[in-house]
Amino acid sequence: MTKPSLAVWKFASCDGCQLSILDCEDELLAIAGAVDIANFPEASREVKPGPYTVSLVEGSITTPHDRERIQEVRAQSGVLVAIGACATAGGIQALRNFSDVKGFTDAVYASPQYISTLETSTAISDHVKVDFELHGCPIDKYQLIRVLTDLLQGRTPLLPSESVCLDCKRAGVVCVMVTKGEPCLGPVTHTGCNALCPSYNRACFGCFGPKNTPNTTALADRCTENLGLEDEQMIRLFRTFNAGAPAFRTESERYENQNH
Amino acid sequence: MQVYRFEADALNALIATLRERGYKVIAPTPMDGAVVLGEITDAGQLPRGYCDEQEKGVYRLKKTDRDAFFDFNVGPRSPKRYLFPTNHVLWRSRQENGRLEIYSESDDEKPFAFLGIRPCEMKAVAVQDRVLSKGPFADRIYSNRRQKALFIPVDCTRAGKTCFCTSMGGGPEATEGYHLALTEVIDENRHFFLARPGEENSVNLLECMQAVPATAEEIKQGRDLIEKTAACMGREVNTAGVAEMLAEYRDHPHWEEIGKRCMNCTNCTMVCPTCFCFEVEDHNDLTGQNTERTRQWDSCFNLSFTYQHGGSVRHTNKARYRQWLTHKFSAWHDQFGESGCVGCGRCITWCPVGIDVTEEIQMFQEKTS
Amino acid sequence: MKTKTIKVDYLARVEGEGALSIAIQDNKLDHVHLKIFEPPRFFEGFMRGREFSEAPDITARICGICPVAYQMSSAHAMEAACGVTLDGPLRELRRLLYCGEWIESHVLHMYMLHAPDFLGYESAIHMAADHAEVVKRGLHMKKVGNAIVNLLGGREIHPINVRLGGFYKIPPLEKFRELAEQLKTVRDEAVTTAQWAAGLDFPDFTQDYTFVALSHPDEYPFNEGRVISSDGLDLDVNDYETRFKEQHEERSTALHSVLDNHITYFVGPLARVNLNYDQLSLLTRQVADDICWERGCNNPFKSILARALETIYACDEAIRIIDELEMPEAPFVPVEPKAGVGCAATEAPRGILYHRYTIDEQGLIQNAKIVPPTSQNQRVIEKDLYHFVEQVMHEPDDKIQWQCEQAIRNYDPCISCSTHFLNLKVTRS
Amino acid sequence: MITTDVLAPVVATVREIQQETQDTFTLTLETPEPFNFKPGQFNMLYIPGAGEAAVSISGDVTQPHELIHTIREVGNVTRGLVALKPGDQLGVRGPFGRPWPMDVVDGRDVLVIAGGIGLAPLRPAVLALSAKRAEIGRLTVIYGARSPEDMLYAREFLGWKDAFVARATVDTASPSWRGNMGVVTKLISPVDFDPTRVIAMICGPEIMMRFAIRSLSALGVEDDRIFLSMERNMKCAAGICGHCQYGNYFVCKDGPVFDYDQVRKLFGVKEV
Ligand SMILES: Cc1cc2nc3c(=O)[nH]c(=O)nc-3n(C[C@H](O)[C@H](O)[C@H](O)COP(=O)(O)OP(=O)(O)OC[C@H]3O[C@@H](n4cnc5c(N)ncnc54)[C@H](O)[C@@H]3O)c2cc1C
Ligand code: SF4
Ligand code: SF4
Ligand code: SF4
Repeated sequence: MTKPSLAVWKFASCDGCQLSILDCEDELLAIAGAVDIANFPEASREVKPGPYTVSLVEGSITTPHDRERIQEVRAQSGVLVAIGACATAGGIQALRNFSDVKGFTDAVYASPQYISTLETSTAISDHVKVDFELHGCPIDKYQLIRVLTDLLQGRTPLLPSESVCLDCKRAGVVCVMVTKGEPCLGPVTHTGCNALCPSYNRACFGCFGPKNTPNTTALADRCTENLGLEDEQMIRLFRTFNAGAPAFRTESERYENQNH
Repeated sequence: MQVYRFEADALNALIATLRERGYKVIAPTPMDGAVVLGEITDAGQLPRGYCDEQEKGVYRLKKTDRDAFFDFNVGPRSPKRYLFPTNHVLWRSRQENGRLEIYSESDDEKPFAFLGIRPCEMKAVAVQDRVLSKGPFADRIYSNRRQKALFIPVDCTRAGKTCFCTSMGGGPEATEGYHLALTEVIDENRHFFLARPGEENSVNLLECMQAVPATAEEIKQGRDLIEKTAACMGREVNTAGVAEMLAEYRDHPHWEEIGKRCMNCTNCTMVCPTCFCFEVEDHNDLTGQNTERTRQWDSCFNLSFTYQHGGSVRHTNKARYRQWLTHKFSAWHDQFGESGCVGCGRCITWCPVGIDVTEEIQMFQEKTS
Repeated sequence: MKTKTIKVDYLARVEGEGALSIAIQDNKLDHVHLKIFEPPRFFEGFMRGREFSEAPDITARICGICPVAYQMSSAHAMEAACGVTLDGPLRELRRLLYCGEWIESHVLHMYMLHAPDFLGYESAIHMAADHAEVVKRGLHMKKVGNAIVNLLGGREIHPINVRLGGFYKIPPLEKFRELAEQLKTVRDEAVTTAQWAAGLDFPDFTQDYTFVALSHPDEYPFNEGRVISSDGLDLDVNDYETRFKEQHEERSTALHSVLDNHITYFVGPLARVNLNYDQLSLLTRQVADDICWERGCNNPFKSILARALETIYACDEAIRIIDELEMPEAPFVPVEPKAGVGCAATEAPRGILYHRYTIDEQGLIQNAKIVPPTSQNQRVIEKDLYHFVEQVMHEPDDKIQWQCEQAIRNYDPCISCSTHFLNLKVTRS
Repeated sequence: MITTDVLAPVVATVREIQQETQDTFTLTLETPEPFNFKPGQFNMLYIPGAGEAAVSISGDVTQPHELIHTIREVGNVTRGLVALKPGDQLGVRGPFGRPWPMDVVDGRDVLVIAGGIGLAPLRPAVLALSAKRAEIGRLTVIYGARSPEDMLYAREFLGWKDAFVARATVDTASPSWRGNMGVVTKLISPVDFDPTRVIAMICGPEIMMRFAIRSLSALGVEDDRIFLSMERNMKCAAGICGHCQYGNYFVCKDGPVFDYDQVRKLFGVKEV
């Protein structure tokens, strides 16, 4: 039996999510034993031709060229897994979606005329069919191993999409929102990090994106009505690494348009 | 029954004795801005000189000018965390060429001695007993840990603003299941504990603290404190007819209103000392040969909780909140012959948006009367 | 006329996307272009209007390989703007965190990205088939480097525990002590690494370089120091932009940095070791002697040795910090916003990382400028390639290609960082 | 000390696997001990790595050495189950749940109504009822499937037709289909049973059960003589994981079989 093949693709991103694979120090050689790492430029010069059994796609679509390239990736992939906040929600670079990209280009580059970019940074699923989304900025490497294990054994990966609070309480962490009055996105954020921030005494800033059925409005109301946050702060709270995720985007726009 | 008295300083001897007898001592201790249950090895780790201020969605730990050990109410953790661990391996299996072997995981946790837990928490243990060890099937891990555990609750001599144990019959005095129940008495001159040995023969625990029979005066001092506490509960529920009302009004528009405020974040169920729902999960290695099956706390607020092929039964916030409240205050009576709520107030304090069960019940009572 | 082009469309084993193109005409080199096509992400642009306290979390996302560097530079720049300086255990803990990132990043580069070039493997995974022990050693070292970042930062990629003024929470002392034990093993492995790396075949290639690095009178530089060079530059960080300027070239989404408008310079481990040799720990210097390390080494291929030496140093330093560690009174000191400008440069594993911010009295960011190491090295990489290709021009294309890639990897370029980067293309005639 | 663990399965071996329809299979298992169960009870079947699924026992109560399950492939566990080959092993816990009311059928007509995979939990009841034909009144089985190709136990069903009243209907069929078309409730006819005495047993999608109940009620069948089998997410099947709660019941231990009188109030409410 031939080994299933794995390809790793990069679009606009910081490389952190794919680095998670190399950070599986204990499991890396086992992974390499279980799958044929056929295309992973960050780790290997060798590029084997597709099709690939599983493709991991990191990064968001921000250039006309990438918009074409993702179609090719899809065509060559059996199962396509979008990894990380960039690939699932447009990433931090989706902040451009809320303002004028030209302003940004002018601010950063002395000769902006050389820069070719799209107006928006968008998730992979906005362009092609995505079979599974792995959340996080960055993804959690243990979740990645679970997803790969499931896919290799022919199962549909199933990761919880409930709130960070669930893991926060399971871990016995003391709630930062209730004890310190800090605006915590945990109640509306997707689990996967084991409530990392609260366990370090800080409020969750939503790097895993919205949970299933998030009630962002109830949280935002509490923040502004009881915790003394200003509208501008609410906008910033929802606009970080998952600013482009629909639930977070809608909530920030509600504040921007003053209809709350 | 004989009531004893020992000096406050003797707590350390008690902790040492419990440890000598092989117990892990679980007691309140300050951590990250709250009094939580945790393993302690020394009385110095008790939250001496701390009190908590609780309101809906708010908890603040404060320093007091008193030297009391137990001057606070309940924190976010309860004995449930120990008797019914949050995450636990149920069994492991090995699969090779179609053959399957299943190895049950033994639970080699040391027995727990709960020191300084609250009467409502004692009551909550009794409520969980009915679910997890007294039904047609018993949970092995819970039942074994429960049987081996030792309980030394301390009566409440101060009521929290979110407490309503008197409404639910949970406190403020420990009445059942304990090995030794303590009342802390502190005034300008004295600082001592009253001790009531429970049904089980636990008088021998008193020796290490050099306890002596308490005087009538001392006993009265303790009694007064408890009575005063009972008289100033932070909250209240008129339980008459609540079970019937909630079962009757499953379609009431008020559910919709709560649904708008509830974030289905699961905090209330996680902190509730009686909530028992769990989830099981398999973890494989990359070869697929070795599997570990674990279970962890779950919550009826989760979308996946009612997932069946095709979708979740309770997909709206409103339905999930209704399930929770109705289960606690209504269905529990049918299922286990008592209420699922002991009035500890945790779900009120630890709800990040401050939803208050007592207020919601009252609201239903007003809207349906 | 015969023109021949060698193209590497997608540079492997570097972080981010870049390409290289070499044109050879009548056996004479026509041009060498390093092209960076990493899509622009506009960090400086969207930092405007954000809160000063958000800078460490946001800028970390520039690079998944060296997020700690971004957190350190941004935190120090903001603290400078607000007039706060960290000392005592908090300052030491920040150094410790950086040690973790250096170990992790250097080991990743040495074992997984660079060593396969020397030994002729496509990747460390291919290399593992014949050198399992070597690769496993690398993985173990990397794991412990990551464990430092994990403990103190919360996670290895985009740590969450760094804040202005210090940390959100300081883990308990015993956890650090456990790490120190593991670090002792890794230090031994780092010594073995240096000895092993010294035995590799280095192309005979040296150039005249202007090395630039931070320098501090009392310590090997991590988080602070003056900007010095092998040509006598000695600059306060606040004056960095008076001498260093960035230029933007068409073929790239990255900016190139030059010194005094024309000087190409070299940052990173080789520059640091050359400029700060005496600050290395005794053990590091002993190992350097053992492996016959030449002071002022100017063979960029030997950067792998510089990394190995710095890895020993980082282990030593981490162990020292933990041994002497006292718990700070509070995990952070308060930092109140103050309108003004703050600059900071810290030593990322790949070289100097400079940040400058202007903030208003509420702490909102008015302006941000970030100069990553890779954009500082880009010109020196091209220059190296230019001279290196001349040396190897007679070789078959696939060999030129591989060797050029190796020459680029000497710098451990992090293209994602350059925000603003590689395909090889050789055109021959 | 409690040593038996209700959550730990025993290992069973696949003796046979038979394809029923395109997506449904019947597994015959061997267990170390004879497996005594009552019609309507179910087991938790375990595939390592995928987890457990509640599956009704579809076999004959008089044959406790062969454990039969009919499974429709819908997700990870069921996919794992249908991938088993004879000789492969899996985990089994059970039997769980309240069975069909076999103790009240004597002397009465019995009406069995099944929709789709709902016939699987009813098969043991049909087999037991048909074995005691002498003690009960008239036996009627009516069964609705999506199409003729989706009918379970198709050959066996033909035998039932010879022994008692057994009718099938389908939603869609090719023109060659000679049988009934349309919803299963259309086949409910008071000619087959005495509405004042009949015991009805229903299993199928909730919507189908709702319509069946409405028809029966219209004929005057009392609520406490209508029995239905419910389905909810289950993790333990022992009444301790909380998942299968349905109003004040646990489907795993108070059900899965309920009489309609018990659940009438809940049946009309959404998302219970
Ligand atoms: C009493 C009873 C008897 C039954 N009898 C039979 C029978 O005889 N034959 C038969 O074929 N079926 C029967 N079923 C139904 C059978 O149990 C389910 O079809 C089976 O559990 C499906 O398991 P699965 O893993 O294949 O599918 P899935 O539905 O994919 O997964 C099952 C579990 O995974 C989780 N899950 C999967 N997807 C999601 C998601 N998107 N979101 C959240 N969580 C998810 C849920 O926790 C769920 O419990 C019976 C059910 C009950 C309750
Ligand atoms: S700290 Fe945040 S994540 Fe944790 S329980 Fe509180 S609100 Fe939820
Ligand atoms: S707590 Fe929130 S911000 Fe922190 S790691 Fe988890 S999801 Fe990200
Ligand atoms: S429902 Fe609320 S008050 Fe009642 S026991 Fe649970 S947490 Fe305490």
